[in-house]
Amino acid sequence: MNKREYLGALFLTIVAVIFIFSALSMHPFGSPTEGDMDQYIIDNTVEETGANNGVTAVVFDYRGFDTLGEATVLFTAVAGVILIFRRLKK
Amino acid sequence: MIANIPFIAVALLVIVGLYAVIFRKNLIKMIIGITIIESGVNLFLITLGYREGSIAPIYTSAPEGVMAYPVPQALTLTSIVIGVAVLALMLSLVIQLYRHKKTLDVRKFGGDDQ
Amino acid sequence: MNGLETIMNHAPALIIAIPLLGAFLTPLISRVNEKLRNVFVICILGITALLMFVLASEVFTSGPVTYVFGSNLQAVQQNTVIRILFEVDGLSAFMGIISIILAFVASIYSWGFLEKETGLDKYYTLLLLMTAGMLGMVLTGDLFNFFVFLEITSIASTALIAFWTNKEKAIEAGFKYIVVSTIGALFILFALALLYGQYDALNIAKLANSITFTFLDKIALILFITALAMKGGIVPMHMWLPDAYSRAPASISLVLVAATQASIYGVFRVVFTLYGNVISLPQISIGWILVILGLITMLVGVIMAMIQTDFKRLISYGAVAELGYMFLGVGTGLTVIANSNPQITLISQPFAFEAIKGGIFHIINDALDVGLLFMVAGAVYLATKETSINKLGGLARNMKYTTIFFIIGLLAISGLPPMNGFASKLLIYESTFQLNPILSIIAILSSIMLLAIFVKIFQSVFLGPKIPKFDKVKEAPKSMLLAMGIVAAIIIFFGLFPDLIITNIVEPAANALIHNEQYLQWLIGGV
Amino acid sequence: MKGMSIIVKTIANFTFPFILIYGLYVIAHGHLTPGGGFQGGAVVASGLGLMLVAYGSEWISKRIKEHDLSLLESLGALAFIGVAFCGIIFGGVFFSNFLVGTGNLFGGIPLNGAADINSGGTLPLMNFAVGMKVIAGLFAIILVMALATLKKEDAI
Repeated sequence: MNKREYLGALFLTIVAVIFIFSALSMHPFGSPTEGDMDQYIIDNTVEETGANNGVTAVVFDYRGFDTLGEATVLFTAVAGVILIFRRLKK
Repeated sequence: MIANIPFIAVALLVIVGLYAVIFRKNLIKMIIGITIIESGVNLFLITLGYREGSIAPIYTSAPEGVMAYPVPQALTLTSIVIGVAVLALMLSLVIQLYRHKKTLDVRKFGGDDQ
Repeated sequence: MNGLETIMNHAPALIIAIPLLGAFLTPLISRVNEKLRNVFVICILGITALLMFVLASEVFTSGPVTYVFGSNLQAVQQNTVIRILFEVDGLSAFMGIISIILAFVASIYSWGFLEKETGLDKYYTLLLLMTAGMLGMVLTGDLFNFFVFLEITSIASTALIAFWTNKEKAIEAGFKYIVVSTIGALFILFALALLYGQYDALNIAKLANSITFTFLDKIALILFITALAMKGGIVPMHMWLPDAYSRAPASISLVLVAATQASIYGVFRVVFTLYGNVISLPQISIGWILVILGLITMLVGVIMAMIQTDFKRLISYGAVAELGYMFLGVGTGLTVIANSNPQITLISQPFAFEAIKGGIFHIINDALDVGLLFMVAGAVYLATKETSINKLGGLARNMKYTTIFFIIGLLAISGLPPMNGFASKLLIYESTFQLNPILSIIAILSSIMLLAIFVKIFQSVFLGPKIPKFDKVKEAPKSMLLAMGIVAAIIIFFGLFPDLIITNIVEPAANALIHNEQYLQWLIGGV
Repeated sequence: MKGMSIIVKTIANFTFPFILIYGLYVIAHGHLTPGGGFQGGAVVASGLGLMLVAYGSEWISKRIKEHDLSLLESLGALAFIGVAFCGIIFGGVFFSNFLVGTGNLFGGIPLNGAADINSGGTLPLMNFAVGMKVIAGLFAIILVMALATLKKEDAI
């Protein structure tokens, strides 16, 4: 064990304690907080977006801008991979 | 407390992944560690939206009943796609590193100083 | 007139959408002609910069602007925020200006700097994407959206850091960067999921309004600060920063400075706005944590800079040290404010506001100074293909303009009077002195050491005897000189008229930090 | 990567059309049933990945060029952001769902859980744009990485 590994172990312990404690103090599984945002979406999806699939309605309509970002992430990754494997000589 | 088992599973996944990133010496294993952390976080997101006895938030010939929250599922979808993108980029960097060094051992890659 | 008004109404969306559109079009245009592509990228960034300036002037004069995506309907229905919205306040506009200036300058600089390289279509695509990512990070009012843009920025930066794939160290730096930033981003995702699970909201203003500081909120705060500081290169987590800055092409180092600062912006936004309503609770000592992190960052940066021999690596450690000043300034302000009611504090202890102003002003100064120095290092590398300080020498004879720009950067980064660095550092010294004299003494000492280090480089790189190998060294291409000239002109302008800048740009940003009720007002008043 | 045996090639030939159809179905019905552009795109791209494994990356790279895929991906992204820009022109806000409720293309609103493909406003258009983008993007990543592991030193 060198110095680096001790630091790593310390970091890991702290993170482990944080995550375990937050897991224990979460609300019970299966009964989330009564959410007005989600309830609104469940109630109004069909009238507002005309889509039967609530998840697609959130992905492309209510949070459509996130999806633009998500599509951009994929675009970025493709550009990055092609850039990394390009030929260096013209 | 027994009802919190999915959240504890999330915590364990994150810790296992972080362990792999910090202590494993093989670059591919480090990447596997990162994907495990990512699965943990995705699992956390998806469990947040579950309601006892709920059905999927899809109206096409849906049975009666409460619906699970749709937003966490959408967030998980986004986060999975981002995960794929990051994974692709990390693997291509590792392929290039392997070409240069012919090894995947972290200890063979000396940093400049520190 | 009508068209112009429409564009103005949609400015927050267009600032992100135009660089994205440009990025999607670049591969197509690149097939037609290479020169056309360069012009196209510069034009796209120029238009974005123009929109950003117009939007910023509106924000600075008349308060925050919100833009709801996707619906004409009200964003707030029965006090519920359904859709994603952009919220541009003073600080966001300030950071947006920094990002777009650096990206614009980098696009001009790249023309000459990377002329002989391959893969430039992807390079320019990624540059535009990175710009869009940074702008999205600073303008968004939604936590998950922040995460998405953070990932765009870090993926684009990674690929660009590893641009010189024939160099093993560059790829290594890219790998280090993506591991650190992915883990940081996943922590942020976890933290925002914790908040979402409790309050069923993702909007920053909505969350800030309903946060009650439970145990889980504290954990989320710790995770946010850790992850964003990690991505911002604050000291215990700074190991990726010098590698990434020094191995990337110089034009990318320039933009990376802005990307790092966008993460620092995240720290400030989370501490001051998201947790703004609960931060004045007495048991919180986030302010002191920021101050101590700032001091350590400053000292480690300066000490590590002293022993470096690589030109760009040395500047990178200088950049680490500069990050410390921002944390010191803002942290000092937060320490004082968090102790009691902000309104009373600001009247009885005005130095808190001064400290925050100094910290904020230093963000833009650091971006410009470090950016200029990186560009000079890039010009030297292009001319000599040499990075070690010990092997360089006597370049002032052949590279007159570059030498002048280096002198400007040197004076600015070490905070000497005629330059902009002096204005912000003076504010930080004065105000930290009133909190604790030791803080300002350490800050002044590290500035002096920075001066010594950079004078040493100046002497060994630009002065000294002629080295025969560098006899035929040419001055940098015109586009690079133009880019350096723009930044140098801004530095001198800021240095000559600091009051103008502070009252018009910095004060609205500092006000936006302190008064989070400005950020929340649309939620309470309705849109 | 060399191609695999005749058995693998035959089975890949046989299953590929089904994977393709299933993926396109998932994309097209994204607004009605579980799925959408990303999921369907991933299904089609993995079908293409199966062909790549069966026939070898050299065989594939003679037929599909990486810069064509990159072009296709750009077009998909442009279509996506184009629909979003149309929101400004027709709906007044970036990303507004301007088609829903108009009774035109995709303008219907389904009632009581009935599945009507002609509904959802801009959602199906965005699903198609994203689907095209994901197919091209994921397959480009697979192809480039397969070619990169194939070539020894000449790319460096």
